[in-house]
Order: sequence, then structure tokens, then C-alpha cells
Amino acid sequence: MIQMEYYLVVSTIMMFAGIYGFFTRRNLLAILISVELILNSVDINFAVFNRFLFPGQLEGFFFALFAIGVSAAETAVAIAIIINIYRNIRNIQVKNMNELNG
Amino acid sequence: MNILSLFVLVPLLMLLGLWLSKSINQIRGVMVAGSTALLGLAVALVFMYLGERASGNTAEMLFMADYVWYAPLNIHYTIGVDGISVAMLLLSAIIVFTGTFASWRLQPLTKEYFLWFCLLSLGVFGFFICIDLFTMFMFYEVALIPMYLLIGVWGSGRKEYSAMKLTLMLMGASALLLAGILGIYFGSGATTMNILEIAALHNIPFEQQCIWFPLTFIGFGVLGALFPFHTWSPDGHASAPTAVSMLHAGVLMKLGGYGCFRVAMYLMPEAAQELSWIFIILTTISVVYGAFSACVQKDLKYINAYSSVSHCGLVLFAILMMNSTASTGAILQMLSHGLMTALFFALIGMIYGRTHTRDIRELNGLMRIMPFLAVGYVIAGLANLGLPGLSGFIAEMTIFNGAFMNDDVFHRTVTIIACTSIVITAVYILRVVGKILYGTCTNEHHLKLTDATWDERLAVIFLVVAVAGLGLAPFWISDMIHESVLPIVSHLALN
Amino acid sequence: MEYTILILLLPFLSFLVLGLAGMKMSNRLAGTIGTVVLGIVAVASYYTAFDYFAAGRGADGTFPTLMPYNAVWLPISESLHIDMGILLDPISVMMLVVISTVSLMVHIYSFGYMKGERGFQRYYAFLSLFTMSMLGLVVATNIFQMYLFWELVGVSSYLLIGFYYTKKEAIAASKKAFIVTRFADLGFLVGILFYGYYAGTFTFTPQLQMLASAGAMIPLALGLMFIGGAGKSAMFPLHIWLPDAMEGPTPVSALIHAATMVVAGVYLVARMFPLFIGYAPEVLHWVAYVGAFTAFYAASVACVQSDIKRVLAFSTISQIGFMMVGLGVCTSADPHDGGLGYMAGMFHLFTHAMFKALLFLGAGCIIHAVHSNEMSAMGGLRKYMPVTHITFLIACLAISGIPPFSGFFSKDEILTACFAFSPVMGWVMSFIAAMTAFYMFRLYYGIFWGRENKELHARHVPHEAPLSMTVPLIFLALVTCGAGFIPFGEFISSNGQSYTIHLDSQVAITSVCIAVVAIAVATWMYLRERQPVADQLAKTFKGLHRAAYHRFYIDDIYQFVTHKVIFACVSTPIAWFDRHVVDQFMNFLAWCTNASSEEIRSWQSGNVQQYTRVFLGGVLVLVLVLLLI
Amino acid sequence: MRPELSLIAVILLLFFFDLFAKGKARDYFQPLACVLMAVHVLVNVVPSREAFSLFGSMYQYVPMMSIVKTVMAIGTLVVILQASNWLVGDDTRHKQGEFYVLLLSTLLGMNFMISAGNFLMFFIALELASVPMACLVAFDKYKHHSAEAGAKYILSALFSSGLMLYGISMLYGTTGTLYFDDMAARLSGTPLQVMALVFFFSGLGFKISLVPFHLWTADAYQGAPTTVTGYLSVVSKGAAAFTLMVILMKVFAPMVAEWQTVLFWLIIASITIGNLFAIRQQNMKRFLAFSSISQAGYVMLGVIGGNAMGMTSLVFYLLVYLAANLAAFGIVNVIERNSGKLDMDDYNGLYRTNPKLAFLMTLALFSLAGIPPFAGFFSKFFIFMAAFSEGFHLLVVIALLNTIISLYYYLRVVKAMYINPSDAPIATFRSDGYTRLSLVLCMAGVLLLGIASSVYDGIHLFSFGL
Repeated sequence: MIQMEYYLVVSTIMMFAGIYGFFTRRNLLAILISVELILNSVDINFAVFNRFLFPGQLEGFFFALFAIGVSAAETAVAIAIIINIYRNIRNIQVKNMNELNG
Repeated sequence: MNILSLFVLVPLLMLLGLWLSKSINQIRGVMVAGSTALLGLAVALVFMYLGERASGNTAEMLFMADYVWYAPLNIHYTIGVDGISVAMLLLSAIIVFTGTFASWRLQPLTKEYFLWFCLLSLGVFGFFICIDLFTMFMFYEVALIPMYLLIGVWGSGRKEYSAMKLTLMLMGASALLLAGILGIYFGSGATTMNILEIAALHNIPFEQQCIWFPLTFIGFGVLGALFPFHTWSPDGHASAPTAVSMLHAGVLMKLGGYGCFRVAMYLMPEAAQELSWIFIILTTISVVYGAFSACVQKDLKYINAYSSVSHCGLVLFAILMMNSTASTGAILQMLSHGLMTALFFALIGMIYGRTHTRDIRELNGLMRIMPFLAVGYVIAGLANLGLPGLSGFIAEMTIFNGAFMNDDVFHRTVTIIACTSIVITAVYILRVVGKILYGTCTNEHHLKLTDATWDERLAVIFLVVAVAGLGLAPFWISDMIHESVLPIVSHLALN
Repeated sequence: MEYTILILLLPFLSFLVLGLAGMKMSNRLAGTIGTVVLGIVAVASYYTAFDYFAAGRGADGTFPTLMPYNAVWLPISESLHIDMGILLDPISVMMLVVISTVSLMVHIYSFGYMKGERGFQRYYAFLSLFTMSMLGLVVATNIFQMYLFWELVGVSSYLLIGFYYTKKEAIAASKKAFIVTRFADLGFLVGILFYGYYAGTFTFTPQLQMLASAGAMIPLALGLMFIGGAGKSAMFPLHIWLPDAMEGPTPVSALIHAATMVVAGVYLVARMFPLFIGYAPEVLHWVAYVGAFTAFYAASVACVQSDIKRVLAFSTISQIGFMMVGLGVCTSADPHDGGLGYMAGMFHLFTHAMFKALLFLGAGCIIHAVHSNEMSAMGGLRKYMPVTHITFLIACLAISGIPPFSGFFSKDEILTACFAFSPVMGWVMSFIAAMTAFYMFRLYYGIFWGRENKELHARHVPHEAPLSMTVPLIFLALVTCGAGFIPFGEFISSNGQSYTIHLDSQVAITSVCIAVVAIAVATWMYLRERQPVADQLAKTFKGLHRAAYHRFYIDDIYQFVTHKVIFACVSTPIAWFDRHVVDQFMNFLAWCTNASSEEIRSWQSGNVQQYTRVFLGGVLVLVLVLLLI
Repeated sequence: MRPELSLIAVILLLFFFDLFAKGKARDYFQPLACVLMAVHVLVNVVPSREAFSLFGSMYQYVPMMSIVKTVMAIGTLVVILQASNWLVGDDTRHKQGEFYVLLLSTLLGMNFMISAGNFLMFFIALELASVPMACLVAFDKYKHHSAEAGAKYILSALFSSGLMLYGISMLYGTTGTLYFDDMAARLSGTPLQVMALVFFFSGLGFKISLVPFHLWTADAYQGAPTTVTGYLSVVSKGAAAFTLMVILMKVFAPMVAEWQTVLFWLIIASITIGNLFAIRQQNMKRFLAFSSISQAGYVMLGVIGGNAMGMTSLVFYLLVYLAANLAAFGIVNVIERNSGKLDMDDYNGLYRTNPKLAFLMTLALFSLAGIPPFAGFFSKFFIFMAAFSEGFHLLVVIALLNTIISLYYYLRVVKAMYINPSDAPIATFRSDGYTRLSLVLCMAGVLLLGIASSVYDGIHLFSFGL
């Protein structure tokens, strides 16, 4: 029987892996993927908390489901915008995305 | 309709009229009508006030009216006047009236100029009639902000810099002031922001007073050119157009002294007693310091600005002496300084308008060229150095006598130090008069300059008469003021 | 005696009329208005004097003090208030007479002297203003009213000295006069403040218990007031403005800087005399010492000046010194026992006003004739202008103390008082009297005899002055001859009781002898064309001579103090400090804000990853803050 | 539930109009949208008095919420009015429909967010409010800046919602519920919950753009179409601020000390940093972005007190801020449309050529700077009062001193318009009717909201229930 802590460790690792990726990737798509990592780690959290701590109810699970759905929508929009950028400047490097600054 | 509200209504109507007016003559018409109406109102108010008092009405404030404004926040529009505010209203009306004529031929954007001008006077009048902290503060800021555009657009010299500096310093002060007002209100636990009620409750904890008193006093004091927060004044005055300097030095700087007295000292007497020595030192410095720095200035307006620092310093100095005589003197000094500085700035503006320089090294022998303005200047100067028969003398004498009534070494010393300012004043006034008016004119461009036009003459004569009138027959107004400062002073003396 | 109000009102009205409408009038009209008004005022004052003294003494044997008018002008506090009114007592009445007389003479005289001057109307307006303020000063019912008119006098003197406002020297002189006296008035003011606080009133008759409780404060107050008096009366070292004041028109010098305004200080001391005697005798003695020193100093300077008006100015200073000494040497209020000086001083004030005005007006005629103040331009004028010559001689004899001219009597009384006070003082003052005689006759000979400036007089022949100028001379000469026989003590004495003047024979003889000797020396030195002795002396005592000629450099010291110290070492640094420290501090705050905003610009790099880093960093910091604190 | 329903109705109507309207009919799109929004506003202007909750208290209602929703709706209406002259452009004309639908669905999301009674509900509403917003920000798809701004916005939004979800998950883990009321009862302020609070806070802080969660703001504001920027700066910010207050007061009541500390520092940081950045901005939109950051700090002053006065003054502040800021953006927008100029230097001498616009701009800026007699002064004063009454003296003084800096940069614009000379000022032009109408609305707000105390009193009437 695997205890909750292991799951939490995994999710936490995912979380910070995602954050690390977000901070370091140069490509917008890669960043998007890292974001997905973050969101999924959260989903794991919800599921695990629900399963281990409050087994009587389903709030956590549902939250996870909704979160997945919403994040999918977000990703879709993000990708649309990234494509738009690609149309405009023919690449999707983060470093080319700093015309607005100061 | 309460007569006091008219003081706010008339400027509003003037704003409306200016908004609608198309031609320069319509604008002038509106301004003359409005300012005359205000002057008439002020005079009428004086007589009504004296009549009320004569008929035995001993209330602290007369013509009181109270309209609830923001019920949830206990904010009212409460108005009422005592002798002090009546005197100040009269002063403001006179300055606005003369200021209108002093800016008779102003170009360009005449309409906008007078719009801001009216907004400024609206704020001033509102401030003097209100006895509700919030409303007072609101009108105070209303009076401050038009200054920026008036100086920035119609000014001269480094106008952007001066305007920005003046506005920021004064607004900074009013930020402190706002904190002070909130502190007073919540500290006193009053159910309204009415000054009289807060004073009557008289239960702001001492340690809180020690925080809010300095904030409030400095907040108002900056406008009263309190050392070392006076530096907006020379630049501001130097860059401002004539009528704006008049209004600013003549009326706006008085808001400072008035506020210090009516709000800071009145509502927080214990802290005033406790901390007065700091501010007495500061004001003594500004009295002497202003006079000394005026001695070596090259620009007429700078000289006058520094002398204003000195004289307004005397106002605050007298207020801090905390006895009825000195306080009466302070109010008299406000009146007299307002009138004579307005006169000074008016004349300087007129001279500048002709010679296009204010550098005393480039001016000389004007007495022969523009005798009217020159004589006016001499009179203003004599009033400034306290010639008996003109307004300066009575004010200063009352102040010094009052200040001398605190018979401890500290007060005596600072009083005597302050007295020396009258000598230094003589020095710089005579220096200027000798340099620019006397002698023979060496600048051939100045030789064919003309003397004052009718509108300028009107403004000057009006102010001269006011100065002389106050100086020759001070007793009635001094009585009026004296019986009005008594409640505040007795409140200070309570503890 | 309600009509006395006219004495103040009329000159004021004429000032207003001439000041406002003067430009529209012709010179003649303006002058006439001024003179006529002054004539009325003079008549009124004479009638007042007659009326007052004729009314006789009260039960206590003194003349009563009357106050026809006294009204509160400016309330200071419950107890203190500044009043405006008219106070009549012997000295004020005497001053009324003096001022109106001299002023009237000057008004008439100016007709001729100022003929065709630009600003004739302005001149008469200022004269009226001055007369009004001076009269107001002497009839003041309280010290503050006195101070008020005191200031007005100062201002009108300023205006009159600076009458020729296109002349550099005139401007400088007027400024100097005003500022120096103003500085002295500061003392006066503070003195008044002390007096008002401790005596509890501004009137001259405070309650005694108040004074008793005040202790050392009353002497202090009186001393400070005396500083004010010293300023107006040109006591050393505040005398420096008076010689320069000669830049004004000569009649003005006669009126203000010889007869009336400069004796205001003496009048002030006399006015406060009861308090001085009662509560501050030591201060009174200091008054005497200051007066004596001033008298000596001025006399010594007068001996070497070449500008005739300056000589007269210094002789004025010296004579005022005499009056101060007269008041100062009083040791009690009883004229028979140490109180004589009071009467003597007042008497000398009276006579001096007359003959000094005469001297100045005469000098005016001379300057009018030769268009110069320098003795070098004169000499031998006696044959050109006889009337001036005679009257001038009379005045010189009077001031030198030769009987039967008025100066003799008054100066003799002063000397008597001095000897009564201490022999040293007596001899010192007698010596100064001798110097007086000497320099006056040096002047006289220098003008009317001595070496004549032939070519100048050939180029432009000096002529006798017109009638309007000679008539006042003659009138004043007559007064000078007769005034000595006025039984002055009958009217004025230190305790108000009647006092009959009797000449102390040995003092009288010594003083006359000394005077005669001095005159003889002067004659020997300056009468003839060639003046070897004088030149020889000037050569031998070169340093002393130059020093005296430069008035012992007192003016230069003042110059140094005002310009080098006040302006260069105080004002300029303060102005600099204001601009570069106080003001810059505000700008510095603004600069800091801008600089910091430039500093943090990089935070907004435009890189979204950096944004989120900051985001996360902020979150973590907050968590730490909350958990650790 | 009324506002949401009527809003959904509006959305559907516009959606179908977009589907079926052809040819000339499409020219009535603009007026139709305006009318429908106006109707929506009118329908909801009077709130129903009593509080209630629906869907097992997933949806909660107190009258104040409805007031805020109405305020937001008014803001949206003004934005739509201002959008007209931009939408009729060639590259946007054909997608007006999308604009309205997206815009209004974000508004719908905000309405639900305000009334949320459960974290799931709240999360979905929040995303509904922010995802379409990204599309709006990137609406000018041929402009690189717009796309870049959209990308930055959506990425930051994803990141922040990730963190926020993480926080919510911890809350869930420690309390076992997602319902606000239950959670309030079970919170005890354990370290984990404190951490969760901060994570959650960052999510809303992102939308309100509080420092340090603000860095996307300037870029997004600058890149986005001006009308969208106005919407972002006023409506979404306001809704988020109010929601934050609701949740802090309802859910995190047991941890009041903690969130007050957080707010304390965030307020100081937001006001100061926002001001410091705003000082030297040239681009007007960017400038207004930073000013809105510091304004957000002032708004939070109403929250930190956590009392009724604070709530009232907060809503009042939002209303006034809406009027002033939308006026400013409207003017920036119309100038951009007519002259393509966006820099402060381009405004030099504006008063000579377009006096009316310049004057309105002045009033709007004065109101933002909090200068009487304009509404901004009152709202600022009241919000200071609210914070002061709870004893946050130091905080108020700091905020007050910051007003000097803000005054400085607002005056910079005034200076440019009135004082600075210009050889090539913006040419005189005549703005279209919609814009004028919107400006009139805003000016009415700026001038009257303060003087006429009835509005404040009205809001005060409903400030209960939290």
C-alpha cells in the first residue's frame, strides 16, 4: 500500500519541474508543456487528497476533472496565440517576444 | 439662502458665465460683475456681522448653516463665520476684485485664465466659510490646484519648473494635512467633522495629538511659508503672472496661517502647548532669514517673495505665542500683508509689463518715467517696513506687544530677535526703492515708457486706500478680530 | 482748549491736498497754501501757549497737565491700549511754539530758496507732513503715540533728505539717515515693550506700585528708550547720519536737522524725566556722559571741516550734547538742589533752535549766493551780503555764549548745573564751549573775511538774498537777541514749581572769558588773507587733522560693518544657503525619485519568464514573511 | 441570478445576430449591442434586497454583489461604445460578433466569480473571465504587439492559475471542503494553510495586478487594442478586487491577521512601484497601465480594513475609477484612431488644436489624481478614511505621500497638453457620436459622483451581508 506522501512527493516534483521548465525553456511550446506539468500536478493533489483524506466524497475528483478541462481550453487559446505569433515573426522563441518592455 | 453660501455660489455663476461668454468684453463683464458682487457681499457681511454682535449675539460663529452631505461618514457642509473669517473674506474679495483689473489685458487664452482664476477664488472663499474639516480641506485643495495651470501656462521664466515645484510641495503638505485631519477626527471620536464640536469635546488623547499636531501644523505651515518648507514661494511668485502672485501671496498664503490657528492650535491645544517651542524657533528663523535673504536678491519678485516669507513667518510666530493679543496681531498681519503684498506684486507686474525686466540692476530712475507706479511702489514699501498710518505698523506692533506678554527668557529672546526684522526690512525696501525708482534713468528704452493705464490705476488706488484705511482706523476691525480669537485662545489656555 | 486739534489737523490736510492735487497746482499756489496753513498753526500754538500759561498754576504751584483729546486708537489688551490725543504741559507747549515758529520761518524762506525747483509742491507737502508729525510727537499723550509720530518724523525726514532723488549722495544720505535712526528705534521699541509690560500702561504716569514691583526692568526700559533718543538726536556713535543729511535742501536742514527733529531725543528724555529721576538716576548719568563725549567729539570734528553745512551739522550735534548733559547731570527733581539741569537743557533747546535755524538759513543764503558749500569758494562775502553777515554774526555770538545773546544764558545755566554735578564735568563742558566759540568764528571768518576766492566771485558776483529769505533771518536774529531775557524758569522747571533764573557770577565770568579768548584765537588765525598759523597747525598735526577731517573714520567703520559684515557675511550666505541647501534638498528628493525609477527599469525586462520568476519569488517571500514573523 | 441570466440572453442574442445577420443588417450590430447592454444595465440597476444562495450555495448573492455587477456592466457598456470606431476598421469589421461575445463572456465570468460560493465555481468563473480575455488582448491579429501581449498574458495567466490551483488544493487537503462557508469554519491558520492563502492570493493578485504579480500588466495593456486595455484596467480589475474582498472576508476570516499583513506589504509595493514606473513612461497606454497598478494599491486600502465602510468606499472607488479611467482611455483611443499617435510628446499642444478633448482629459486625470471637486478626491478620501478607521495610520500616510508622485505624472500629461509647445500638434478632428456619448457618461460620473452624495449613500445602503 503506497501512502499519500509518495503521491504528494511526485506531484510536488512535477510542480517544480514544471516551474523549472517554465523558467528555462526558450520555446513557447516547451513553456506551454511545462505549464501543463504544473496543472497536472495540481490535479494529482486533488485526487490524492480526496482519495486518502476524504474518501467519502467526490469534490476533489470533480475539481480535477474540471481543472483538466479548463486547462485544455487555456492551452488551446495559448496555442492559437502562439500560432499567431509564428505568423507574425516566423518563430516562437521567447527571446523574440520582448518588444514590449520598460 | 444663507449669505455665506453666496460666496460659493457667485464664483460658480462666474464660472458658468465665463463658460458661455464669447468675446473678451463679455469675459471682462462677467469678471467685473462677479468680483464686484463678491466685494459687495463681503462688505455687507462685515456690517451684518458687526450688527449681529452689536445686538448682543455672542455665539462663537454667526450665520451658521448645516447641511448633511455624506451621512454615513458624518460629513456635513457646515458654514459659519467669526470675526477672523469675516476679515479674511473681506481681504479675499478685495484681492479678487483688484486682481481682475490687474489682469485686464492678459493674453492669450483669456477665458481659460479667468476660469481657473474663478476656481481658485471659489476654493478660497469656500475655505474661509466652512467649519467642517472635510469641506474645508476640499476647498483648500480646490484653491491649490489651479495654481499649476495659472503659473504653467500664463507665467514667465522657468514657469514649468516653478509651477510643478509649487504644486508638488503644496500638495505634499496637504497630504500630511489630510492625515492630520483624519487623525483629529478619529482621535476625537466626534460624531461630525465640525470644528466647533471637536473643540468642545476636547478629548483627543495627548500622545495622538503629539503625532497629528505637527502634521497638521506643517501641512498648513508650508502654505504659510514656514521655514524650511518655503522654497516654493520665491520661484512660484517669480514665475506667476501678476494677478496670480497677488492672489497667491495675498490670499492663498493666508490659508496657511488661518488653518494653523483654526485647526491645528484650536483642536489640539495640549500638543500645541507641548511642541510650540519647535515651531516658534522655526518661525523666528523664517522671520529673520527671509528678511536677510531679501536683502541681496536681484529680482524684484524674489525680494518680495522673501519678504513674504518673513512677514508670513511673523503670522505663524504670533499664533504660536498663544495669547489673544498676539493672535489678533497675527490676523491683522494677515490682512495687512495680504493687502500690501498684493499691491507690491501688482506694481511689480505693471513695471515688468513695461520694462520686461525685473532685475534691479537694469532698472533705475523710474520715478521720472512712471511717477504713478513709482509713488505706489514707495507707499507699498513704506507699508511693508511698518510706517505708522499704513497697515503694517499696527499689525507688527500688536504682535510684538502680544509676544512680549509671555515673560520667560525664551519668548522674550525670540521676540527681540523677531523685532530686528523691522530694521532689516527697512534695509531691503530702501535699497530697492533707491535703486530702481530714484536716480536718473540710464536705459534709453525705458525713457519713452508710459505710466499706468486706468485699469491699473484703479487696482493700485483701491489697494492703497485699503492699506491706508486699515492703518489709520484699526480699532474697529481689531476689536472684531479680538473678540473672535478669544474663544480659541481661552481654549488654548485651558490647560 | 479743543482748538488745539487744529494744530495737528491743518498740516495733515495741507499735506493731503498738496500731495494729491499738488501736481495740478502752480508753485506759488502750493507754497501759499502750505505757508498760510503753517501761519495759522503758528498763531494757534502761540495762542495755546498764552492760553495755557495765562491760566496760571494749580493749587500745588505747578502748571496743570491738560488732555483736550485722548481716545483709544488701537487696543492691545484689556489693560494696554494705544491712545491718540493731545497733551499740554509746559514742555510740550514750549515745543509747539518752537516748532511752529521755525517751521513757519522755513516755509517763508523756502519761497525764495526753492524758487523754480522741480517738485516745489512735493517739497511743501513733505514740509507739512513733517510739521504735522513733529507736532504730534510733542503733544503725544503716551509713549506709543510718541513712537508712532517718531517713525513718521523719521520717514518725512527721509523723504526730505532725498528730495533731490536724482542725486546719488542724496539717495545714499536719506537711506543712511532712515536706517540708522530705524536701528536706534529698535531700541526704543523694545524699551516701550518692556515699559508697557512692567508699567502696565503706555501713559507717562504709571501706577507707582507697578513700577516698584518692576525693579530693574524700568531702568532697562528707560535705557533702551534712550538709545532711540540717541539715534534721533545723533548722539555718538549714532550720529553718523546727521552730517550726510545735509544733502537735503538747506531750509530742510534748518528745520529738521537743526531746530526740531534732532532735539526729539532730548525731548524724550525730558518727557520721561520723572521716571529717570525716580527710578533710574544712574541711567540719567550715562545720558550725561554720552552727551558730554558727543559734544566734545563733534566740536573737535567741527574745527576742521571745510563744508560750512557740515560744520553747522557737527556744531548741532555738539549743542545737543550740551542739552543731554544738562538733563543728565540732574540728581534730583528740585531745581534749587541738583535739578537745575532740566530747566537749563530745555532752555538751551529753545534758544539753540532759534539761533541754529538762523545759522542754517544764513548758510542757505550764502550757498544760494555762491552755489557751493565749500569755504574755499567763499571768503570776504561781508561786502556782498550785509544782512546775512550781520544776522550770521549775531547767531555766532549767541552760540559762543556771549552776553546778551540768548545762547549765553542757556549755556550758562547748563555749565552751572555741570559744576554742581561735578567740577570735572563743569570744566570739560566749559572747554567744549570754548571749542564751540572757536570753530564758529573760524567758520564766520572763513565765510565773510579771510582769503577771498576772487576769480570765482569775479566770474559770478555774489548777491544778497531776496526779501523772502532775509525777513526770516532778521526775525530769528531779533528772537536770538531777546530770547535770553525770557524768565524761562517761570514756565519750565524740573518739578514744575516756579524757578527764577539767577546767574552764577563766577561760572558766567569764566565761560565768557573762555569764549572771548577762543574768539580771539580764531580771529588771530583766520581773520586775515594769509593764515600761516592754521596751515602750520594743520601740517604739524597732520595725522590728527586728517583723522578729524574724516570724522575719525566712524563712517568708514559703519560702511565696513554694513557692507562687509551684514551683506557679505550674513545676507549673501543666507541667500546662498536658501538656494543651494534648502531648495536643493527638495530638488534632491525629486531627483531621488526619478533616479530610483530609472534604477528599477530593468525589472520590466519584457521577458515573460522573468516576470513569472518575480511572481513566484514574491509568493515565496510572502510565505516566508508570514511563517517566520 | 438576474444579472447572469440577462447577460446570457444578451450574449445569445448577439451570437445569433452574428450568425444570421447579412449585408446591411450588420451595420446595426453596433447600435444593437449598445442597446442590449443598456437594457441589461437598466434591468439590473435596482438590486433585490435580500441575500440568498443557489445550487447548494455554490452561487451566493448579497445585494452589494449585484451593485458591483451593475457597475461592471456600465463599464462594459462604455467600453462597447468606445470600441465602435475601432471595430468598424477593415481588419476587425467582420469579427465584431466575436468581440462582443468574448467581451461579454468575460463579463459573465466575472459575474459568476463575484457570486461564487465554492472554489470550483470560483475557479471556473475566473478562467471564464481570463481565457476569452487573452483572445481579446490578441484581437488585432495582424499586429505583432497584440499577439505578443496576448501570449504574455495567457502564459502568465496559466502560471498564476497553476499556483492558485496548487493553493486551492492545499486548502482542500487541509479542510476537506471547497465550500466557502464550511471552509471558513475549518480554517485554523496552520502553516500549510498560510502557504495556501498566499498561493491563492497570488491568483487574484495577478488579475488585480498587484506588485509583484503585475509584470504582465504593462505589456498586455500596451499591446492590446486600446478599448480592451480600458476594459482590462477597469472591469476585470474591479471584479477581481471585489471578489478578493469577498473571499478574504468570508473564507479567510479566521486568518485575518495573515492576510492583512500580506495586503499591507502588497499595497505599499503596488502603490510605490506603480508610481515609480509610471513617472517616466512615454506611451500613454503603458503610462495608464502603471497608474492603474498604483490605483489597484489604493483600491486594496478598502479591503484591508475589512469593515462595512471599507466595502462601501471600495465599490465607490471602483465606480469613480471606472468613470475617470475609461474617460482617459476613451480619449487615448479616439486620438489613436484619428492620428495614430500614442506618445505623450505627441500630445504637446493638444489644447490648441482639440481644446475639448484636452479639457476632458484634464478632468479625468485630475480625478485620477484625487483632486477636488472631481469624484476622485472623494473616493480617495473615503478609502483613506476606511483604512484609517481600522488603525492603519502608517499605511495611509505612505499612500498619501505617494499621491504626490502620482500627481506629478498626471500633471506631466496636463503639462504636455497645455504648456509644452509643439511644431506638429495633433490635427483638429471631430470624434464620432459613440465616443462622445461614452465620454459624456464618464464626465457625468467624474463631475457628479463626488458632489452628489446620493450615490455613495445608495451604495452604503447595501454594504452588509459579508
